[in-house]
Amino acid sequence: QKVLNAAMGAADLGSLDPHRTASTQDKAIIGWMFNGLVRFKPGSLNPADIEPDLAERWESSADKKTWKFFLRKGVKFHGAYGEVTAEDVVFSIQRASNPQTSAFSSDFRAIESVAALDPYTVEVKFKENVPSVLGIFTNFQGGNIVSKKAVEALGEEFRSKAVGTGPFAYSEYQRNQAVTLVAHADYFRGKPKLDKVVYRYIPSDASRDLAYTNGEVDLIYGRADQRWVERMKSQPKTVLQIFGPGELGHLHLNMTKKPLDDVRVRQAIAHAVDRDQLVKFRGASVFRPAVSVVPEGYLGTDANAPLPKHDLAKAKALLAEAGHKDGITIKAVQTSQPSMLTVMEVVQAQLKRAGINLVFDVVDHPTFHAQIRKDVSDLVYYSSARFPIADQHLTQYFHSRSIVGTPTAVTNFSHCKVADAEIDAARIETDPAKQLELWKTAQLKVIEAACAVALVANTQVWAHRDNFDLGYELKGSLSLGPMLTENSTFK
Amino acid sequence: MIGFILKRLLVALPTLLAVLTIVFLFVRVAPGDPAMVILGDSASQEALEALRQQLGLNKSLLAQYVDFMLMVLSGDLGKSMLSGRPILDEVAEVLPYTIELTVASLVIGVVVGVPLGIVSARRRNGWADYAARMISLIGLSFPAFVSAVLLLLVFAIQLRWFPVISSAAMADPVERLRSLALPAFNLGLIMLAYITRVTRSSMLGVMSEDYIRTARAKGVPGRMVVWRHALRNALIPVVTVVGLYLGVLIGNSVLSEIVFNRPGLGKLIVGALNQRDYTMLQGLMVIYAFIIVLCNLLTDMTYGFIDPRVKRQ
Amino acid sequence: MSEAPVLEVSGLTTEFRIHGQWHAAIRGVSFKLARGETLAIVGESGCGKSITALSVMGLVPPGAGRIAGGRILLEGRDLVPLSEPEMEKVRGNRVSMIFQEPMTSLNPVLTVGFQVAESLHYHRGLGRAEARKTALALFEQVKIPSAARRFDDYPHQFSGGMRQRVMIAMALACNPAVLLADEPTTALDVTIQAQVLALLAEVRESYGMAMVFITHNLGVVASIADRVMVMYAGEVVETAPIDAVFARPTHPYTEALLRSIPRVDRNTMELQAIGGQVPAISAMPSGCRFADRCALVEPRCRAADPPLTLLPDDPTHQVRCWVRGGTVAAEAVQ
Amino acid sequence: MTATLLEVTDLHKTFTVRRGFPRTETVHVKALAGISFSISEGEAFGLVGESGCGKSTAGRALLRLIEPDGGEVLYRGENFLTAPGQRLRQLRQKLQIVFQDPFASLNPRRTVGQTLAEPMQVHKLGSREAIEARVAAVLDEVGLPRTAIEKYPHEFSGGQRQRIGIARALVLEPELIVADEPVSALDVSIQAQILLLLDGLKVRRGLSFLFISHDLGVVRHFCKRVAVMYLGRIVEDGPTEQIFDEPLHPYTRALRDASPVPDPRAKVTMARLEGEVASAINPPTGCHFHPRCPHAMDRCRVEYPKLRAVAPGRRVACHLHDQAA
Amino acid sequence: MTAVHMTTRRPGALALFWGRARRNKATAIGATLVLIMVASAILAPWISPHDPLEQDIIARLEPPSETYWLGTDPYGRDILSRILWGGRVSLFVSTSAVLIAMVVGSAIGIISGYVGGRFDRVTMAGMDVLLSFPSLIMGLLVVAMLGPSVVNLILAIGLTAVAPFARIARAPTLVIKEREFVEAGRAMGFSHGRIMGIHILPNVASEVMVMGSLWLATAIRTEASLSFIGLGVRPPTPTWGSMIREGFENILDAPWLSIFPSIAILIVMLGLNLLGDGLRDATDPRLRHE
Ligand SMILES: Nc1ncnc2c1ncn2[C@@H]1O[C@H](COP(=O)(O)OP(=O)(O)OP(=O)(O)O)[C@@H](O)[C@H]1O
Ligand SMILES: Nc1ncnc2c1ncn2[C@@H]1O[C@H](COP(=O)(O)OP(=O)(O)OP(=O)(O)O)[C@@H](O)[C@H]1O
Ligand SMILES: [Mg+2]
Ligand SMILES: [Mg+2]
Ligand code: NI
Repeated sequence: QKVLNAAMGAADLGSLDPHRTASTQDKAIIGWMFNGLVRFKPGSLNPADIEPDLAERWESSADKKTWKFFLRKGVKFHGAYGEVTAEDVVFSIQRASNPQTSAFSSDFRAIESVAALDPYTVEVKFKENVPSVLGIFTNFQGGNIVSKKAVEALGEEFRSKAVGTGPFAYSEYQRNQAVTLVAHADYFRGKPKLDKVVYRYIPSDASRDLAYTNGEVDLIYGRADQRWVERMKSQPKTVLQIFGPGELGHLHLNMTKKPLDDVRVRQAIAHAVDRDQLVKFRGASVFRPAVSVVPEGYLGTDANAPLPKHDLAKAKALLAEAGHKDGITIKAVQTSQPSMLTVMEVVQAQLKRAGINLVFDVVDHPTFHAQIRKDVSDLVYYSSARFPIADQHLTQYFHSRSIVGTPTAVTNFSHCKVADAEIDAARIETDPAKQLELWKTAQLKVIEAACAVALVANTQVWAHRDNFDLGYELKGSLSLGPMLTENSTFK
Repeated sequence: MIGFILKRLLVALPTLLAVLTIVFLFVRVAPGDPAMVILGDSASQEALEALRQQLGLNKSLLAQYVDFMLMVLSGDLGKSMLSGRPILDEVAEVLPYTIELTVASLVIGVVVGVPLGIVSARRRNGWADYAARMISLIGLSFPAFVSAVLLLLVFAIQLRWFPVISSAAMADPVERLRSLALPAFNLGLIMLAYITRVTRSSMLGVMSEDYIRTARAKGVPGRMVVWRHALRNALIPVVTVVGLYLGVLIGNSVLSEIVFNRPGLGKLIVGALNQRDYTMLQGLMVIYAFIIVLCNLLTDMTYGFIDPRVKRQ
Repeated sequence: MSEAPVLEVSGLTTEFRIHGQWHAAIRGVSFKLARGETLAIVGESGCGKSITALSVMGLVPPGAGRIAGGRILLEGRDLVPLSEPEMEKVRGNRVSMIFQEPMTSLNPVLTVGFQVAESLHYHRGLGRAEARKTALALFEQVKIPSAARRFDDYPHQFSGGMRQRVMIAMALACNPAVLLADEPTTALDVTIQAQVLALLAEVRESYGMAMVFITHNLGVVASIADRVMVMYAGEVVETAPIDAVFARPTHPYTEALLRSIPRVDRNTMELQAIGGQVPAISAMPSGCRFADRCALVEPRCRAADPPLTLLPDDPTHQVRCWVRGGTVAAEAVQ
Repeated sequence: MTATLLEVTDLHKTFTVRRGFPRTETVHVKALAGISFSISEGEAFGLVGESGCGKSTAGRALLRLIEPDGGEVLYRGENFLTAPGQRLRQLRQKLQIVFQDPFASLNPRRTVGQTLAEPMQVHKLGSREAIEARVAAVLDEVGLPRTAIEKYPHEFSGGQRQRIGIARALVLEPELIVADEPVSALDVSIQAQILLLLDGLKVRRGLSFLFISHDLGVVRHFCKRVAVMYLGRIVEDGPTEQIFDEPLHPYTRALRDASPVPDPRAKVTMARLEGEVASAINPPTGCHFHPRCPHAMDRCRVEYPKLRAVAPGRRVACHLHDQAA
Repeated sequence: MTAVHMTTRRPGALALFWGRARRNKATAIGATLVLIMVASAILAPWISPHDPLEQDIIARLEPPSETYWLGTDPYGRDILSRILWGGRVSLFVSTSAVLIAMVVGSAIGIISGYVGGRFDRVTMAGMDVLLSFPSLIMGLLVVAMLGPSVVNLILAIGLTAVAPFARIARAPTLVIKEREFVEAGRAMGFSHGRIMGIHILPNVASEVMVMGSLWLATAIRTEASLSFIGLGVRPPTPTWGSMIREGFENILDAPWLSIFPSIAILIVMLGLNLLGDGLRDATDPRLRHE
């Protein structure tokens, strides 16, 4: 068997343009098609495991503000787009930094200039120190290298027919059905062992499972649910893959809205939530309670952060103290997407016990995204995985620059700005120990101000047939799905 | 005849325009937009604005409307905001699946439903009648998605006769039939239910008409009375129902497509809805309205074919 | 009358099921029809005229109705016990029927030509071309103008009178021995009615068949019939040659009927209405069924059912009446 | 001579119908091509003719149940056709209609009592008691039992339903009743009952009638004067007896001859009219009757004859009688 | 008896109609099924064994047991109680939608048919516009755009049914307005409103009602389908469709989740269809003489 049938739990492809899409469903497949200058070793999420990819080696100036990348020679783009040159890399980095063409421009904000020194050397200059320079040049999001010629030739079509250098190349797309990839024969690490990958979109969990059970797909996106995990474990000839990063869910409490402008009320909510129950609800093998407001295992996460404990009495007391003896009512815009909605239904029931009446305005997912960014919701449940450095998470959720409604807005739904100084300082701090300390303080401040209540983190769950071998041990994957490499094959 | 068809289409034009306007407005009042879908949730406001600009979403509503109408009137439905591909291409890709499914379920409905209805009418209150009515009641009572799930469980999982993913490529006829079977049967059951009951009641009505008595008075054998004299008259209301429920069928195919993982217009529109692909939504509604207009036209022409009274020189 | 009758109905009783019970719609109807003879059946709406004809045709709706007794001898053969396939061979062949509503009695989706040719196909086994030729000849015979051109028209393209001609052509196709005409002209205009009546008279002449003509228009009866049978509430109440009926209506019902018609050719002296209405078949009174509406009613009328008797002075005139009737029971004479 | 109650002058009505498939065509049916007649108080005026000649259209147009295209209808000298809303409602009480079909002319969902009381309630003619009393009286008058009040139309026979229809026309105390084939749907025996009832009303109440029928016998019995219509026009009118005994127009003669007479001896006289009624959609040129007329002359094919008086109270539209005038 | 009582009503056409309908066994079964389901929905607050919203995370996805007769859902909520409460929403939404469509649609149909002419053509063209949306698609669009709520669902489902009701009411109106009793009404000076409301409406009503009962089934199905696609009433409020949808996601682990609400829908649909058929047979004059 040389064809891999994979099934994703989404309705459709968003876009194959790596700089343009951040949708979960697209990350995995983009990971199979592109390379960065560097990459995480397949199966690993540890920044220490970053290894050369398109760049053979790199060097940086002493102040860490100037970096030189020396490209591997003879790397071919898919199709007839030729060899990767410094020009492509410069183009890619510039494209990723431009808000007109990229969703990730803010990651590259610190870049001052990019230049090709010769066809195989690229120089990047930074305005300031960046917490992890190699991080932004990994094969993830804006770090992916695209073909300049292809982008220019395909124009609008690039987003459905993207051209990269990865082991698999775009071949066909059927809307709402599947993307078909074929092996990139000239892949620089060697011709992939698989001939073809069909990446199907099957949004319904049941249908996807049925298709797997029926032998129509070999690799499926799983449901982060204990039942599912157990059923898959009991399925014959099936390998279950549970890996990082954990997507940490927060309840962002909008500090500009009554009664949430009172810190006691926010703390009451923090105490009313029962993480252990949530873990029980979804299953211990896939859900882990939050340890801090930054996901566990990130560089800079405070593993012993003083998150408020579940304590109904305290929650009620705090509410009473804030003058809400008879409880409060909070309105939240809520997506109808099942994985998020189900968690919130449990939270709703938990808050109820503390006298907090959470009212949902359930809308479909696009509406949800639009409305929470218009600052209309008192409380936003949001969960995500980012590049595993505390800075990303802290900046996007808790820095005043990211407050929704502002021009530079990202996802700061709570209007939190208690730790701006620490976050900014940590970013340009060159001493790792001090940097960790600053991040720790930032986390503490956010927790004290109760900008957000960290709930639980769910790991990624996939399953595949036991005769399928990824070619490495899968412990984590930034693309939230198993990486396919030239070595992935059926035994 | 061609003149007639053209005229009918011309008459349908205002309807189509009205549909378009309604859809246009509907789509725009909804919160959320395609930019967010395209860029993902960590996109900055800046990037979002930039993309909106590119997609033309920042223009005034009126300007967008005028642009849209002009485009449609020139026969172009524009490009999908999401994939950037022409909508007609996207539609053309899945249309065969939808047509295939609709026609197959229609054929199942007619081929099984009409004889069933006739038997039911002829053996009124006999066991065959009760059986046929039961079948049709079952067809009517199952919401399409419930029956779809049951069919999957039985025929795909237990018996393994048919695939769960019914999206075989158009090129492979055997696979195509295999993957068409379950969805077509699922929708066909609904169609069959309607057709059986209409055939039955219209047959009962026709059999008590004077001309049936005339035929029998002439000594026409019983079977010929039914097939030659009664059936064609009885088919007139059946055609009406088929025409009417073709719309329902097309609508219900959404469910079938979702459960059976089949490409088709329904899935396209649900996708467009979820991703706020405005142009796609508008284009699809035009296609839907157009299909319905065509269905009505076909129904009318079928009348003319069956009933000479309709067609007068 | 020496020749054997082509149609002889005796003691015909047809019943219908109403609320689970069988009620007689016609009871003990008997008549004979000689070759070339026209018998008119008259009577009020619902008295059983059509049912009589349908019983002869074997077209009483199965399930709802049944022939409960009597014999129907067509050219000496009893039709009552025949199976449906056997009956199909007789219908349209030896006995055929024309119905009242020319508008609804033709199949709207088949051409008139086909409908006429069809019975030739079934009964004579003619092929398509032959059947067409014969049918075309029939069209000409019933005086359909430009017959060849209109052969492939549909019924809706024909006027009422024209359609009735098609019906007649259809009935005549296989040269039947008996033609049953159930109010064939009631739905037509007077001028058209006159044309159709004349046509019927003509074809009867040329085909020599016997005809049962059902109507409630005594004027029409007068112009076409040889003999008249008056029915009331499912029973024959009087039967006589045409002249006798008009000259000497004997049953009080027949008499009243004749006096309730305003005439066009002279001033009616005084109209006489028959009060009351026909009893429903599920609520027939005992005794004489006309008793409730009869001016001459006597106690014995309600006590027992009067028999059909011959008038003492006229052996062709039968009446069912205690008061006016003869002394000899008609059944006994036969 | 009594006073003229209703005077109809030059009444026109053309229907426009769209028909056909796949190509629709618009056709104009000239149902009334200018008819004039008058009815005096207490008089029954007959209108006869073949099916589709426009008899019902005439009756309906003069009551404005369908709006006529032109002409004048003077009710006691007042133009009914131009009467404004309120006045029209008042006038309508005086002109009532009885229909042919006793099944279709009663609302199956309303009891007889409701049907009869409703017009009086609408016109606010008296208290509830008064209305009830009046309903009871009218029922007596048409010979229905009072228990009929609570029954629904389907519980009655055809003849009884026709009585209800007549009763409904009577409750508003009209002066003229348009009777559109009121007995055609009935059995002869019942027909006589209804005719006798109408006779009685005519005499007792002094009601006027426009009596539409295709049964010449019935018209002869009921009407003093009669007009014969052919394709939307009156071809002959005058006193009933004269017209039927001595028809002048060939069509009238044909009509009379085709009407069967319950007398076996009359059989021989039955003459036949060839051809069918022409269509009102495109009537023949000249005299509409000429294709069927045994006396047709060249002139008849081109010129429509005027309706002329040939004797006192008698008019005919036929070129044969032009000279006579 | 001299006093005349015009107000007392004898069992009239409607009573006869019901009588006829009752005689038919299937109709009676249909009516009983519908009644039982409606009653249990109405009585849900009193008869449901648990709070439909009460979560018991420990007892999630339990198969039917003594405590939870029909098992529990992924939140440990009692399925039986949710079916009972869900019936309230599902039936309320569909009934209100059909009622609205019935009233609006028949009004449009009757007026349009009665007035006729250009008005009729324009109104019917408007109805054609509505009919140009496949009903489920229309529902999808409306709900997705306005947001899923009980009111919007009612609106969406109602909107899809207006045109069919207008048509069903218009057809007999065209026939009835030609009936002579309508003309008689005009001859007696009745207003158009009176003729439409008192004389035409009751004669159209039975057909509209038959259609209503059958359309109710369609509405329930549409509601369920919309919920199935995820456009139903907002959680945690249960509806049958959303329960099936939730169940569908767990169909391999806990099939009872979707089976039981499916059965609930099935029973109502069966009942409504039997009832509707019975009513149709009872109103079809051609089938009356059995
Ligand atoms: N299918 C039936 N079921 C029950 N009763 C029936 C049926 N057909 C006819 N009848 C009854 O039989 C009786 C005779 O009906 P028939 O049709 O012979 O009357 P008719 O004399 O032809 O009347 P008309 O002049 O109205 O045609 C009527 O009382 C009628 O009610
Ligand atoms: N509403 C209408 N629309 C179109 N044509 C009509 C309409 N009503 C009547 N006609 C036509 O007008 C002509 C006269 O019709 P009308 O009903 O007045 O005839 P009639 O003399 O009463 O006939 P009958 O004896 O059959 O009742 C016919 O050709 C008829 O088809
Ligand atoms: Mg009859
Ligand atoms: Mg008329
Ligand atoms: Ni999202």
